[in-house]
Amino acid sequence: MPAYYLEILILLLGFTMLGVEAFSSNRSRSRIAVLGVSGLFVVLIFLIFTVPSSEVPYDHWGIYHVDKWALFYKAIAILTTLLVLVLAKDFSPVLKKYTSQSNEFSGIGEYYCLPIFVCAGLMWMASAKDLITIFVSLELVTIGFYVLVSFMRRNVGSLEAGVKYLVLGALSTGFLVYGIAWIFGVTGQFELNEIANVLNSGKVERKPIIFAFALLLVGLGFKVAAVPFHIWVPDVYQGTSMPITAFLSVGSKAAGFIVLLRVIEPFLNSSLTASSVILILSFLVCVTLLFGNFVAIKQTNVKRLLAYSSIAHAGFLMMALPAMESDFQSKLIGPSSMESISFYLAGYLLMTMLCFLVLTIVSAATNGESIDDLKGLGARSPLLAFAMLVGIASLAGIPLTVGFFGKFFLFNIAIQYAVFSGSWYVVSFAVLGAAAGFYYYFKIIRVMYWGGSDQDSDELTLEVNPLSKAVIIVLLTGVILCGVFPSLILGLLQ
Amino acid sequence: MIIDLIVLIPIIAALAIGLGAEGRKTALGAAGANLILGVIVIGELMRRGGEELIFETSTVILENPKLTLGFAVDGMSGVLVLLTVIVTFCAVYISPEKAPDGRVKLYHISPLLISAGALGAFCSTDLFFLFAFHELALIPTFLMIGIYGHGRERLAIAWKITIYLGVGSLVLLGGLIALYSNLTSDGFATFKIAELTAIAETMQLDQEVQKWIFLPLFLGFGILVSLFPFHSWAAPAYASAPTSVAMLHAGVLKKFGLYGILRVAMPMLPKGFEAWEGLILVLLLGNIIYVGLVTISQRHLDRMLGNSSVMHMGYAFLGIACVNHIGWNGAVLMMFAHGLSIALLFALCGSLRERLNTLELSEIGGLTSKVPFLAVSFGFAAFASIGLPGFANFASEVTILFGAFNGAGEVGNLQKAAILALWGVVISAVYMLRAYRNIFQGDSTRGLTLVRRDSLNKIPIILMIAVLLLTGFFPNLILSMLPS
Amino acid sequence: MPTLNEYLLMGGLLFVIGLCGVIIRSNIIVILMSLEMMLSAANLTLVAFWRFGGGEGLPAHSYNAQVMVFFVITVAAAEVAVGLAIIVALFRSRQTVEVEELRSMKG
Amino acid sequence: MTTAFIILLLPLVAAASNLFLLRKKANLSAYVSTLSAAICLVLTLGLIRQSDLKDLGSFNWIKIADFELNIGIELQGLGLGMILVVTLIGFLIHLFSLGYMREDAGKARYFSGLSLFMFSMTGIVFADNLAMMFIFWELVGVSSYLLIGHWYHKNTAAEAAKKAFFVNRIGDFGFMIGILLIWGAFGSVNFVEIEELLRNGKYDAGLLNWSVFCIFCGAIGKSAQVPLHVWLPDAMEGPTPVSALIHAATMVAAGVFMLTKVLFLIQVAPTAASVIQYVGAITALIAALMATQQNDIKKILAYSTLSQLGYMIMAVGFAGLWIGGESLGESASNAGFFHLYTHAFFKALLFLGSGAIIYACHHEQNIWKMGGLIGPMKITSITFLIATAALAGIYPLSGFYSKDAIMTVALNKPILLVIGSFVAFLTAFYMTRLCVVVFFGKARSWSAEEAKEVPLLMLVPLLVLTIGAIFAGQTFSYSWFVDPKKIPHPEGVLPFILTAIGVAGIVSGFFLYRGRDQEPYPVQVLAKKFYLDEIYIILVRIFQDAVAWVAKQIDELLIDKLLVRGGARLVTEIGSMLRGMQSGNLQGYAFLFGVGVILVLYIINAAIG
Repeated sequence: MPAYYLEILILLLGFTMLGVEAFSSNRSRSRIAVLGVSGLFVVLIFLIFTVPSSEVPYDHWGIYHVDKWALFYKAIAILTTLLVLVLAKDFSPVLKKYTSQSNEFSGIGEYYCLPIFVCAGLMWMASAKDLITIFVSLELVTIGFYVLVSFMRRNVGSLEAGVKYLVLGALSTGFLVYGIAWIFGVTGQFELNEIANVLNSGKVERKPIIFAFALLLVGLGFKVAAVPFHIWVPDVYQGTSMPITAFLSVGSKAAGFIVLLRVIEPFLNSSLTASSVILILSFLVCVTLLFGNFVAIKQTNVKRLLAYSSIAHAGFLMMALPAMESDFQSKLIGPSSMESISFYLAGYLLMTMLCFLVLTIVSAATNGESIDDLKGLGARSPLLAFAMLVGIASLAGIPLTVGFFGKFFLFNIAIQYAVFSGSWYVVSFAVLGAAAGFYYYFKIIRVMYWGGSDQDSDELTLEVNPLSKAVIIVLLTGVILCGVFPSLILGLLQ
Repeated sequence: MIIDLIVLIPIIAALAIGLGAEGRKTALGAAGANLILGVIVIGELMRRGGEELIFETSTVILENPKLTLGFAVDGMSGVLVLLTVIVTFCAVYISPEKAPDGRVKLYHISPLLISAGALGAFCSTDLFFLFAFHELALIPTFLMIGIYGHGRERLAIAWKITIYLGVGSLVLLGGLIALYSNLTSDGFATFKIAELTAIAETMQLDQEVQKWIFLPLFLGFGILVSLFPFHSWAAPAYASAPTSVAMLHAGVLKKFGLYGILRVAMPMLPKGFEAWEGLILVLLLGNIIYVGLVTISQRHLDRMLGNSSVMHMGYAFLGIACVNHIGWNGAVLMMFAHGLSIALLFALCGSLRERLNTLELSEIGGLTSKVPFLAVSFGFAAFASIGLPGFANFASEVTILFGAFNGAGEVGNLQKAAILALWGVVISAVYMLRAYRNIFQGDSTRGLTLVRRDSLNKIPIILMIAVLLLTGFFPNLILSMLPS
Repeated sequence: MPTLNEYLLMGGLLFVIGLCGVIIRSNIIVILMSLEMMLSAANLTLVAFWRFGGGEGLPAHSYNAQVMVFFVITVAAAEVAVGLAIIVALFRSRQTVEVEELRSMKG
Repeated sequence: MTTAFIILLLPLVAAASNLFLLRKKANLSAYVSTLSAAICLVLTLGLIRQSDLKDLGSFNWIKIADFELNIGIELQGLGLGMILVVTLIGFLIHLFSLGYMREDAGKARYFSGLSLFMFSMTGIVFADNLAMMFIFWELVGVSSYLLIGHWYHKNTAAEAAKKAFFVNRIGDFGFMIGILLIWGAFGSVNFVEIEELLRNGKYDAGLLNWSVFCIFCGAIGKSAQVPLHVWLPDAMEGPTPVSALIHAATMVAAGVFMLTKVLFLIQVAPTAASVIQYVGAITALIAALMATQQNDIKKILAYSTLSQLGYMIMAVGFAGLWIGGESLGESASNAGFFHLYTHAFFKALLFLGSGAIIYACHHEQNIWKMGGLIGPMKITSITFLIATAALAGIYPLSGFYSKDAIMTVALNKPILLVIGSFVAFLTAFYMTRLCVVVFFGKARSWSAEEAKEVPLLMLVPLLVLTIGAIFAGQTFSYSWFVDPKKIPHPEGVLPFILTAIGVAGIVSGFFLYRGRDQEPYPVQVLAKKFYLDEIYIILVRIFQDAVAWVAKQIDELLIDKLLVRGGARLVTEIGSMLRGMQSGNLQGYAFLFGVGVILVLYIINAAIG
């Protein structure tokens, strides 16, 4: 079976769900989520048996690549979407409040279907090695998200987030397209491999190509939430519904990174552009680390805090980008930049989803999103609190969780690269950022276990449905297990 | 296998408590089992001499760089394992059934996890897990100090220790990465301590390289040991922490940094140490003299003990700075002795706290007649702490000092530092005896009511005193296990 | 006949005007229009590059550029469709389309 | 286990069992301790009669490769005399304590401390190396601390104990440095080995002088020499038998004994040796001066002890003097030790006598509240007077011989001879003052009126010690451990002059104080001990407490507040500042986005250059 059937399957799944939503009775509509989850699960199993190959569906037009990275990121996309659907199911009470007027289930169906289409876009992004396909798949994802972000149409925050995301997203698209135009103008190519050839041929002028690259970087920086193009992240994360926040922070970011990795590779390995690219990437890393971590300190809204944390994580991930130059990669000891970033993103999926799952359940029960709403969770629901504890610890990079291994690999690269190139300032920003990270992550831990004897919160018992419980336990185990045996993930990449 | 068991038992017990097992009994059972296993391990080490690793297990979890999850002990780690199991047992024994707010689980899980972290760190044969296990203690410590700590500032203190230690670990992590990535042979990198040491010996890195790898390693480990001037987290944290955590942290966990320096930094980067020797001597004197003076002017018993534990770390650093086996073995003995004595002091301090409303030295007085057992054991602990003969602390201090002067025909920097460090002996006598005199001697007429009068948990206190005396009279019991 | 440079200048100008529009105007609909202008600017640049391909030291042409342009137009249309829907929803709940009113989240 | 080890360890066992097992059985504990002291005495007597005193046993305490510290036993020469003094007087004091402490609440603790002291003191005498000596050196300090602070509920006692410990620690600080210097230079701490090495090799004279000086610091502390003498008078807060044993006869003399042990080092360190002489002489002088104005019977005796210790130290210091290529070494140290030996008897007797008096006078210690005690307490008074005479150096009592021996040595430095003679006068003077006030005249308080002779149990030690005080100076009493020819004997007119000085002191004291009811000639500066205690308190305030306070402020303000919290604050502030960027306004966001683009373009352009 050709790999692109996976995307087609996903699309079919999406259409099926739309059909079911449109033509079935109210009761069965509530099962859409289950249908989506199981469908995605099936596709995931197909994916496992797909072998990477260098074959492309059309000759001379590299619109679709199925290398191991593509498959890995496709898996991340599917898994993320699957988990988002689980979250969405838990979140449905809140969603109902902000969408429906009279009919109980009207208008919720799309909430389960749209992520499926976005998922198809994410999967396509993983395979795209051509600026046109990159652009199209990216837009498929982005436009899907425009709708999802502003889905709670009776909630002002959601709409505000939607508008902000729309305007800034379109703005970044503008830069992306303009950059692509310039790249085409300078190199005459859209395909990344060909662009690499042109760059190395020496026939290209330096200034315009760098100008074009910078514009491209702006567009992609927006996707991965690199400062200063992160500006949408806090508001959108905060305003939109919990499952979509999770989706944005994991799925969108992972796909953004694979695209970013693919795009910058030719530019990093050309002597023409390498030095500028490294410099600008290092700069972005530093400001991203600084901004993400420092601003997170004062946050009181969990989602907003996680938004900044997501920016900070982007910073950590980007540490491995300047080190992508092949001169260094051959000397690097330990996992390569690609491997490390991919590992980190997979781990990030596990831990972030774990946190959001807990947060969704809690916020559905308490109807609040401030950190204080987690107060006494340790007493109210030890399982949820422990899951959150592990998730947060992993985000903070405490050893024996997957997050630590991720940070470890990235620091490994950053430090060796600093030795190689002397860019110690990046490492020091990272240390500073990680240290600040301890503060805001532990703030959440603190709230959960402090004040367990609080009378008000004792009365609120939390019901966790079996599916969520199972997923929580799976994710929890995953975070810890991969934190001890990283080869569980790394093995997929090597 | 037995070592794996030692590391796993506390974790399993913690899990069991989390899933609903009875708090204190389970913890005590686990700690007791570990105590027995620890003694068995020590027995085996004594029989074999402790030069090589025994009971080794390993699972390779990553190929390149080679990461191995595995445990083993040699003499040095054996001593620290023994320390850990003893202090854990005592700390768990001393903890009451229920936390002050009535919660059970967290209160008993945390000490177990701290203990497991320390044990894992001491027994890991792999640098990576040596680091990783130590961090296991971070969250329990944070929670315990923050929730059950004493004093109004406990929250700020919990933050301080967490972030401080977090930063320390990050610096350390940087150093570790720089270390292993420089110690490669044929593109093969490993984290296994034994292999790294072997490579380091054959490779002989340049002085300049060693110098710059040594610095983050030393600072990272140093921050965890409260090396001057990175000590300001320690005293308030210990003063504020609940008794069991103070015992475990000050007694056991803090030794991790020293262990790391002895295990990693010194054997692998000898020239790195040489490059920084002057600085290190100044810093360790900062610990002894400067922090010693700070200790003198403390007005609260708990603060004073916290500072004193910072101060005594200076001697361990001095032992390390000797760069010979006399000093190093002295330092290991020091870790053991100090670990027990400070744990003992904190245990007693905790009992005092339970019985009084205040620990302000000027408000307490003449308690001997009211709590005679406490008075006598505090006397023992104080004597141990200020290094009187008969206690292991004295043996270790003497060994360290002799190590510093070993073969010194003239008085060099190290010797000068050792002489100044010796003044610390006077300083520690000053604050310890002042405190003892204030608390237990003199007028008992000052209006002070005992809040509680129920009987003490005597067993752990007696156990710790007995071990201190035993190893003080026969330091060779410990020293014979260490490499020479 | 205009040179490539003039086209590029024109494209750049349009792009900047669009950007300025996004930054300065506070009516969301106008912002949306400005965004469309930016995309058009990119399209113009793209087409110009294609048209002059092979000449003026540029690489030889490729029809891919036209494909790209069509995609851009399509995407722009989709964006506007979704955007307007959001704006309508916003207007229904807020009775305004001024972005200055949307400041409930910050910091 | 050798006999010597039994002698060493038996008291420790007794101490431990008293403390841990017999806390509630006070009487039993007293008997256990006394019995252990008795057994030790018997075993010692047996041991010192042996001709062969080699291989007394050794215990390896610390071993790291070649580095070894041993608990080894060496017993020869002066050590034999010392061990007899320790066990004999120790036993007598146990005996006396049975009576004196009969009704004390902390009896078990007291006897435990006493046994611990016996253990430690025996260890010092037995030590065959400096490290071992240091160990027991510290331990006597501990037992002294425990015993001085026996009545811990008294603030003065608690303070005195603390002070004694601190001051001794300061001395020990020096001692340890000396030991370390020796270890660094020789690679050994064993007395025999060092002597051997010293004989065979050349060593840096400067270093040796420093190390001897540092070792001497130990003696300054323990033997309470100026400037570390301040603890001894305060130590009289302890029970009187303790004062007799520890603070008169044995422990404080350990400094002298230690110096005789390192004689071979002093011989090659002349500069340090002259420091030792002068320190001894000055101590002897100012202590004697202070003694003349004290009113507390035990304080007078304490200052007297100080003064006599000064004598001994001075004598031993002469070991570093070389006259015509000949070292004064052995005769000087023998002279010092000889005085230690005789002094142990008569000073212990004086203290026990004072103890008996205090006991009889219901714990009254002020001599001006006693008086006429010779009436009711005949035996005590007579033994006390004999001891006084011995201390004053009256022929043919023991003090006469030993003091003359020291003066003979001091002949080599006239100034020290003059000081020594003046001290001899003062000694006779203040002891006479004491005796006149206490024993003669009329009772000046109800406690003195009601005084009656102490029980037999307490009298026996007095009597035994009296025998010692009388005969310890005779050849037969010491010839078994030291060659009488190697003790300097005065020649010519010296003995007569010294006797005359002693008599002059007695006569003047008798006539000045006869029939007085209060101090007739108050000299504030002496009564206040030259204000040294006050000065020390100020010094401690400045150099310790004030500096510590400053350190604490630095710690709290600079390191903690400014650097640590300030750093955290800075991060938070930066965070808040950056937070301002997130204004919530979409136009602002777009603007920032544009600025970001320009920034990126600028940087990337700058990289091209």
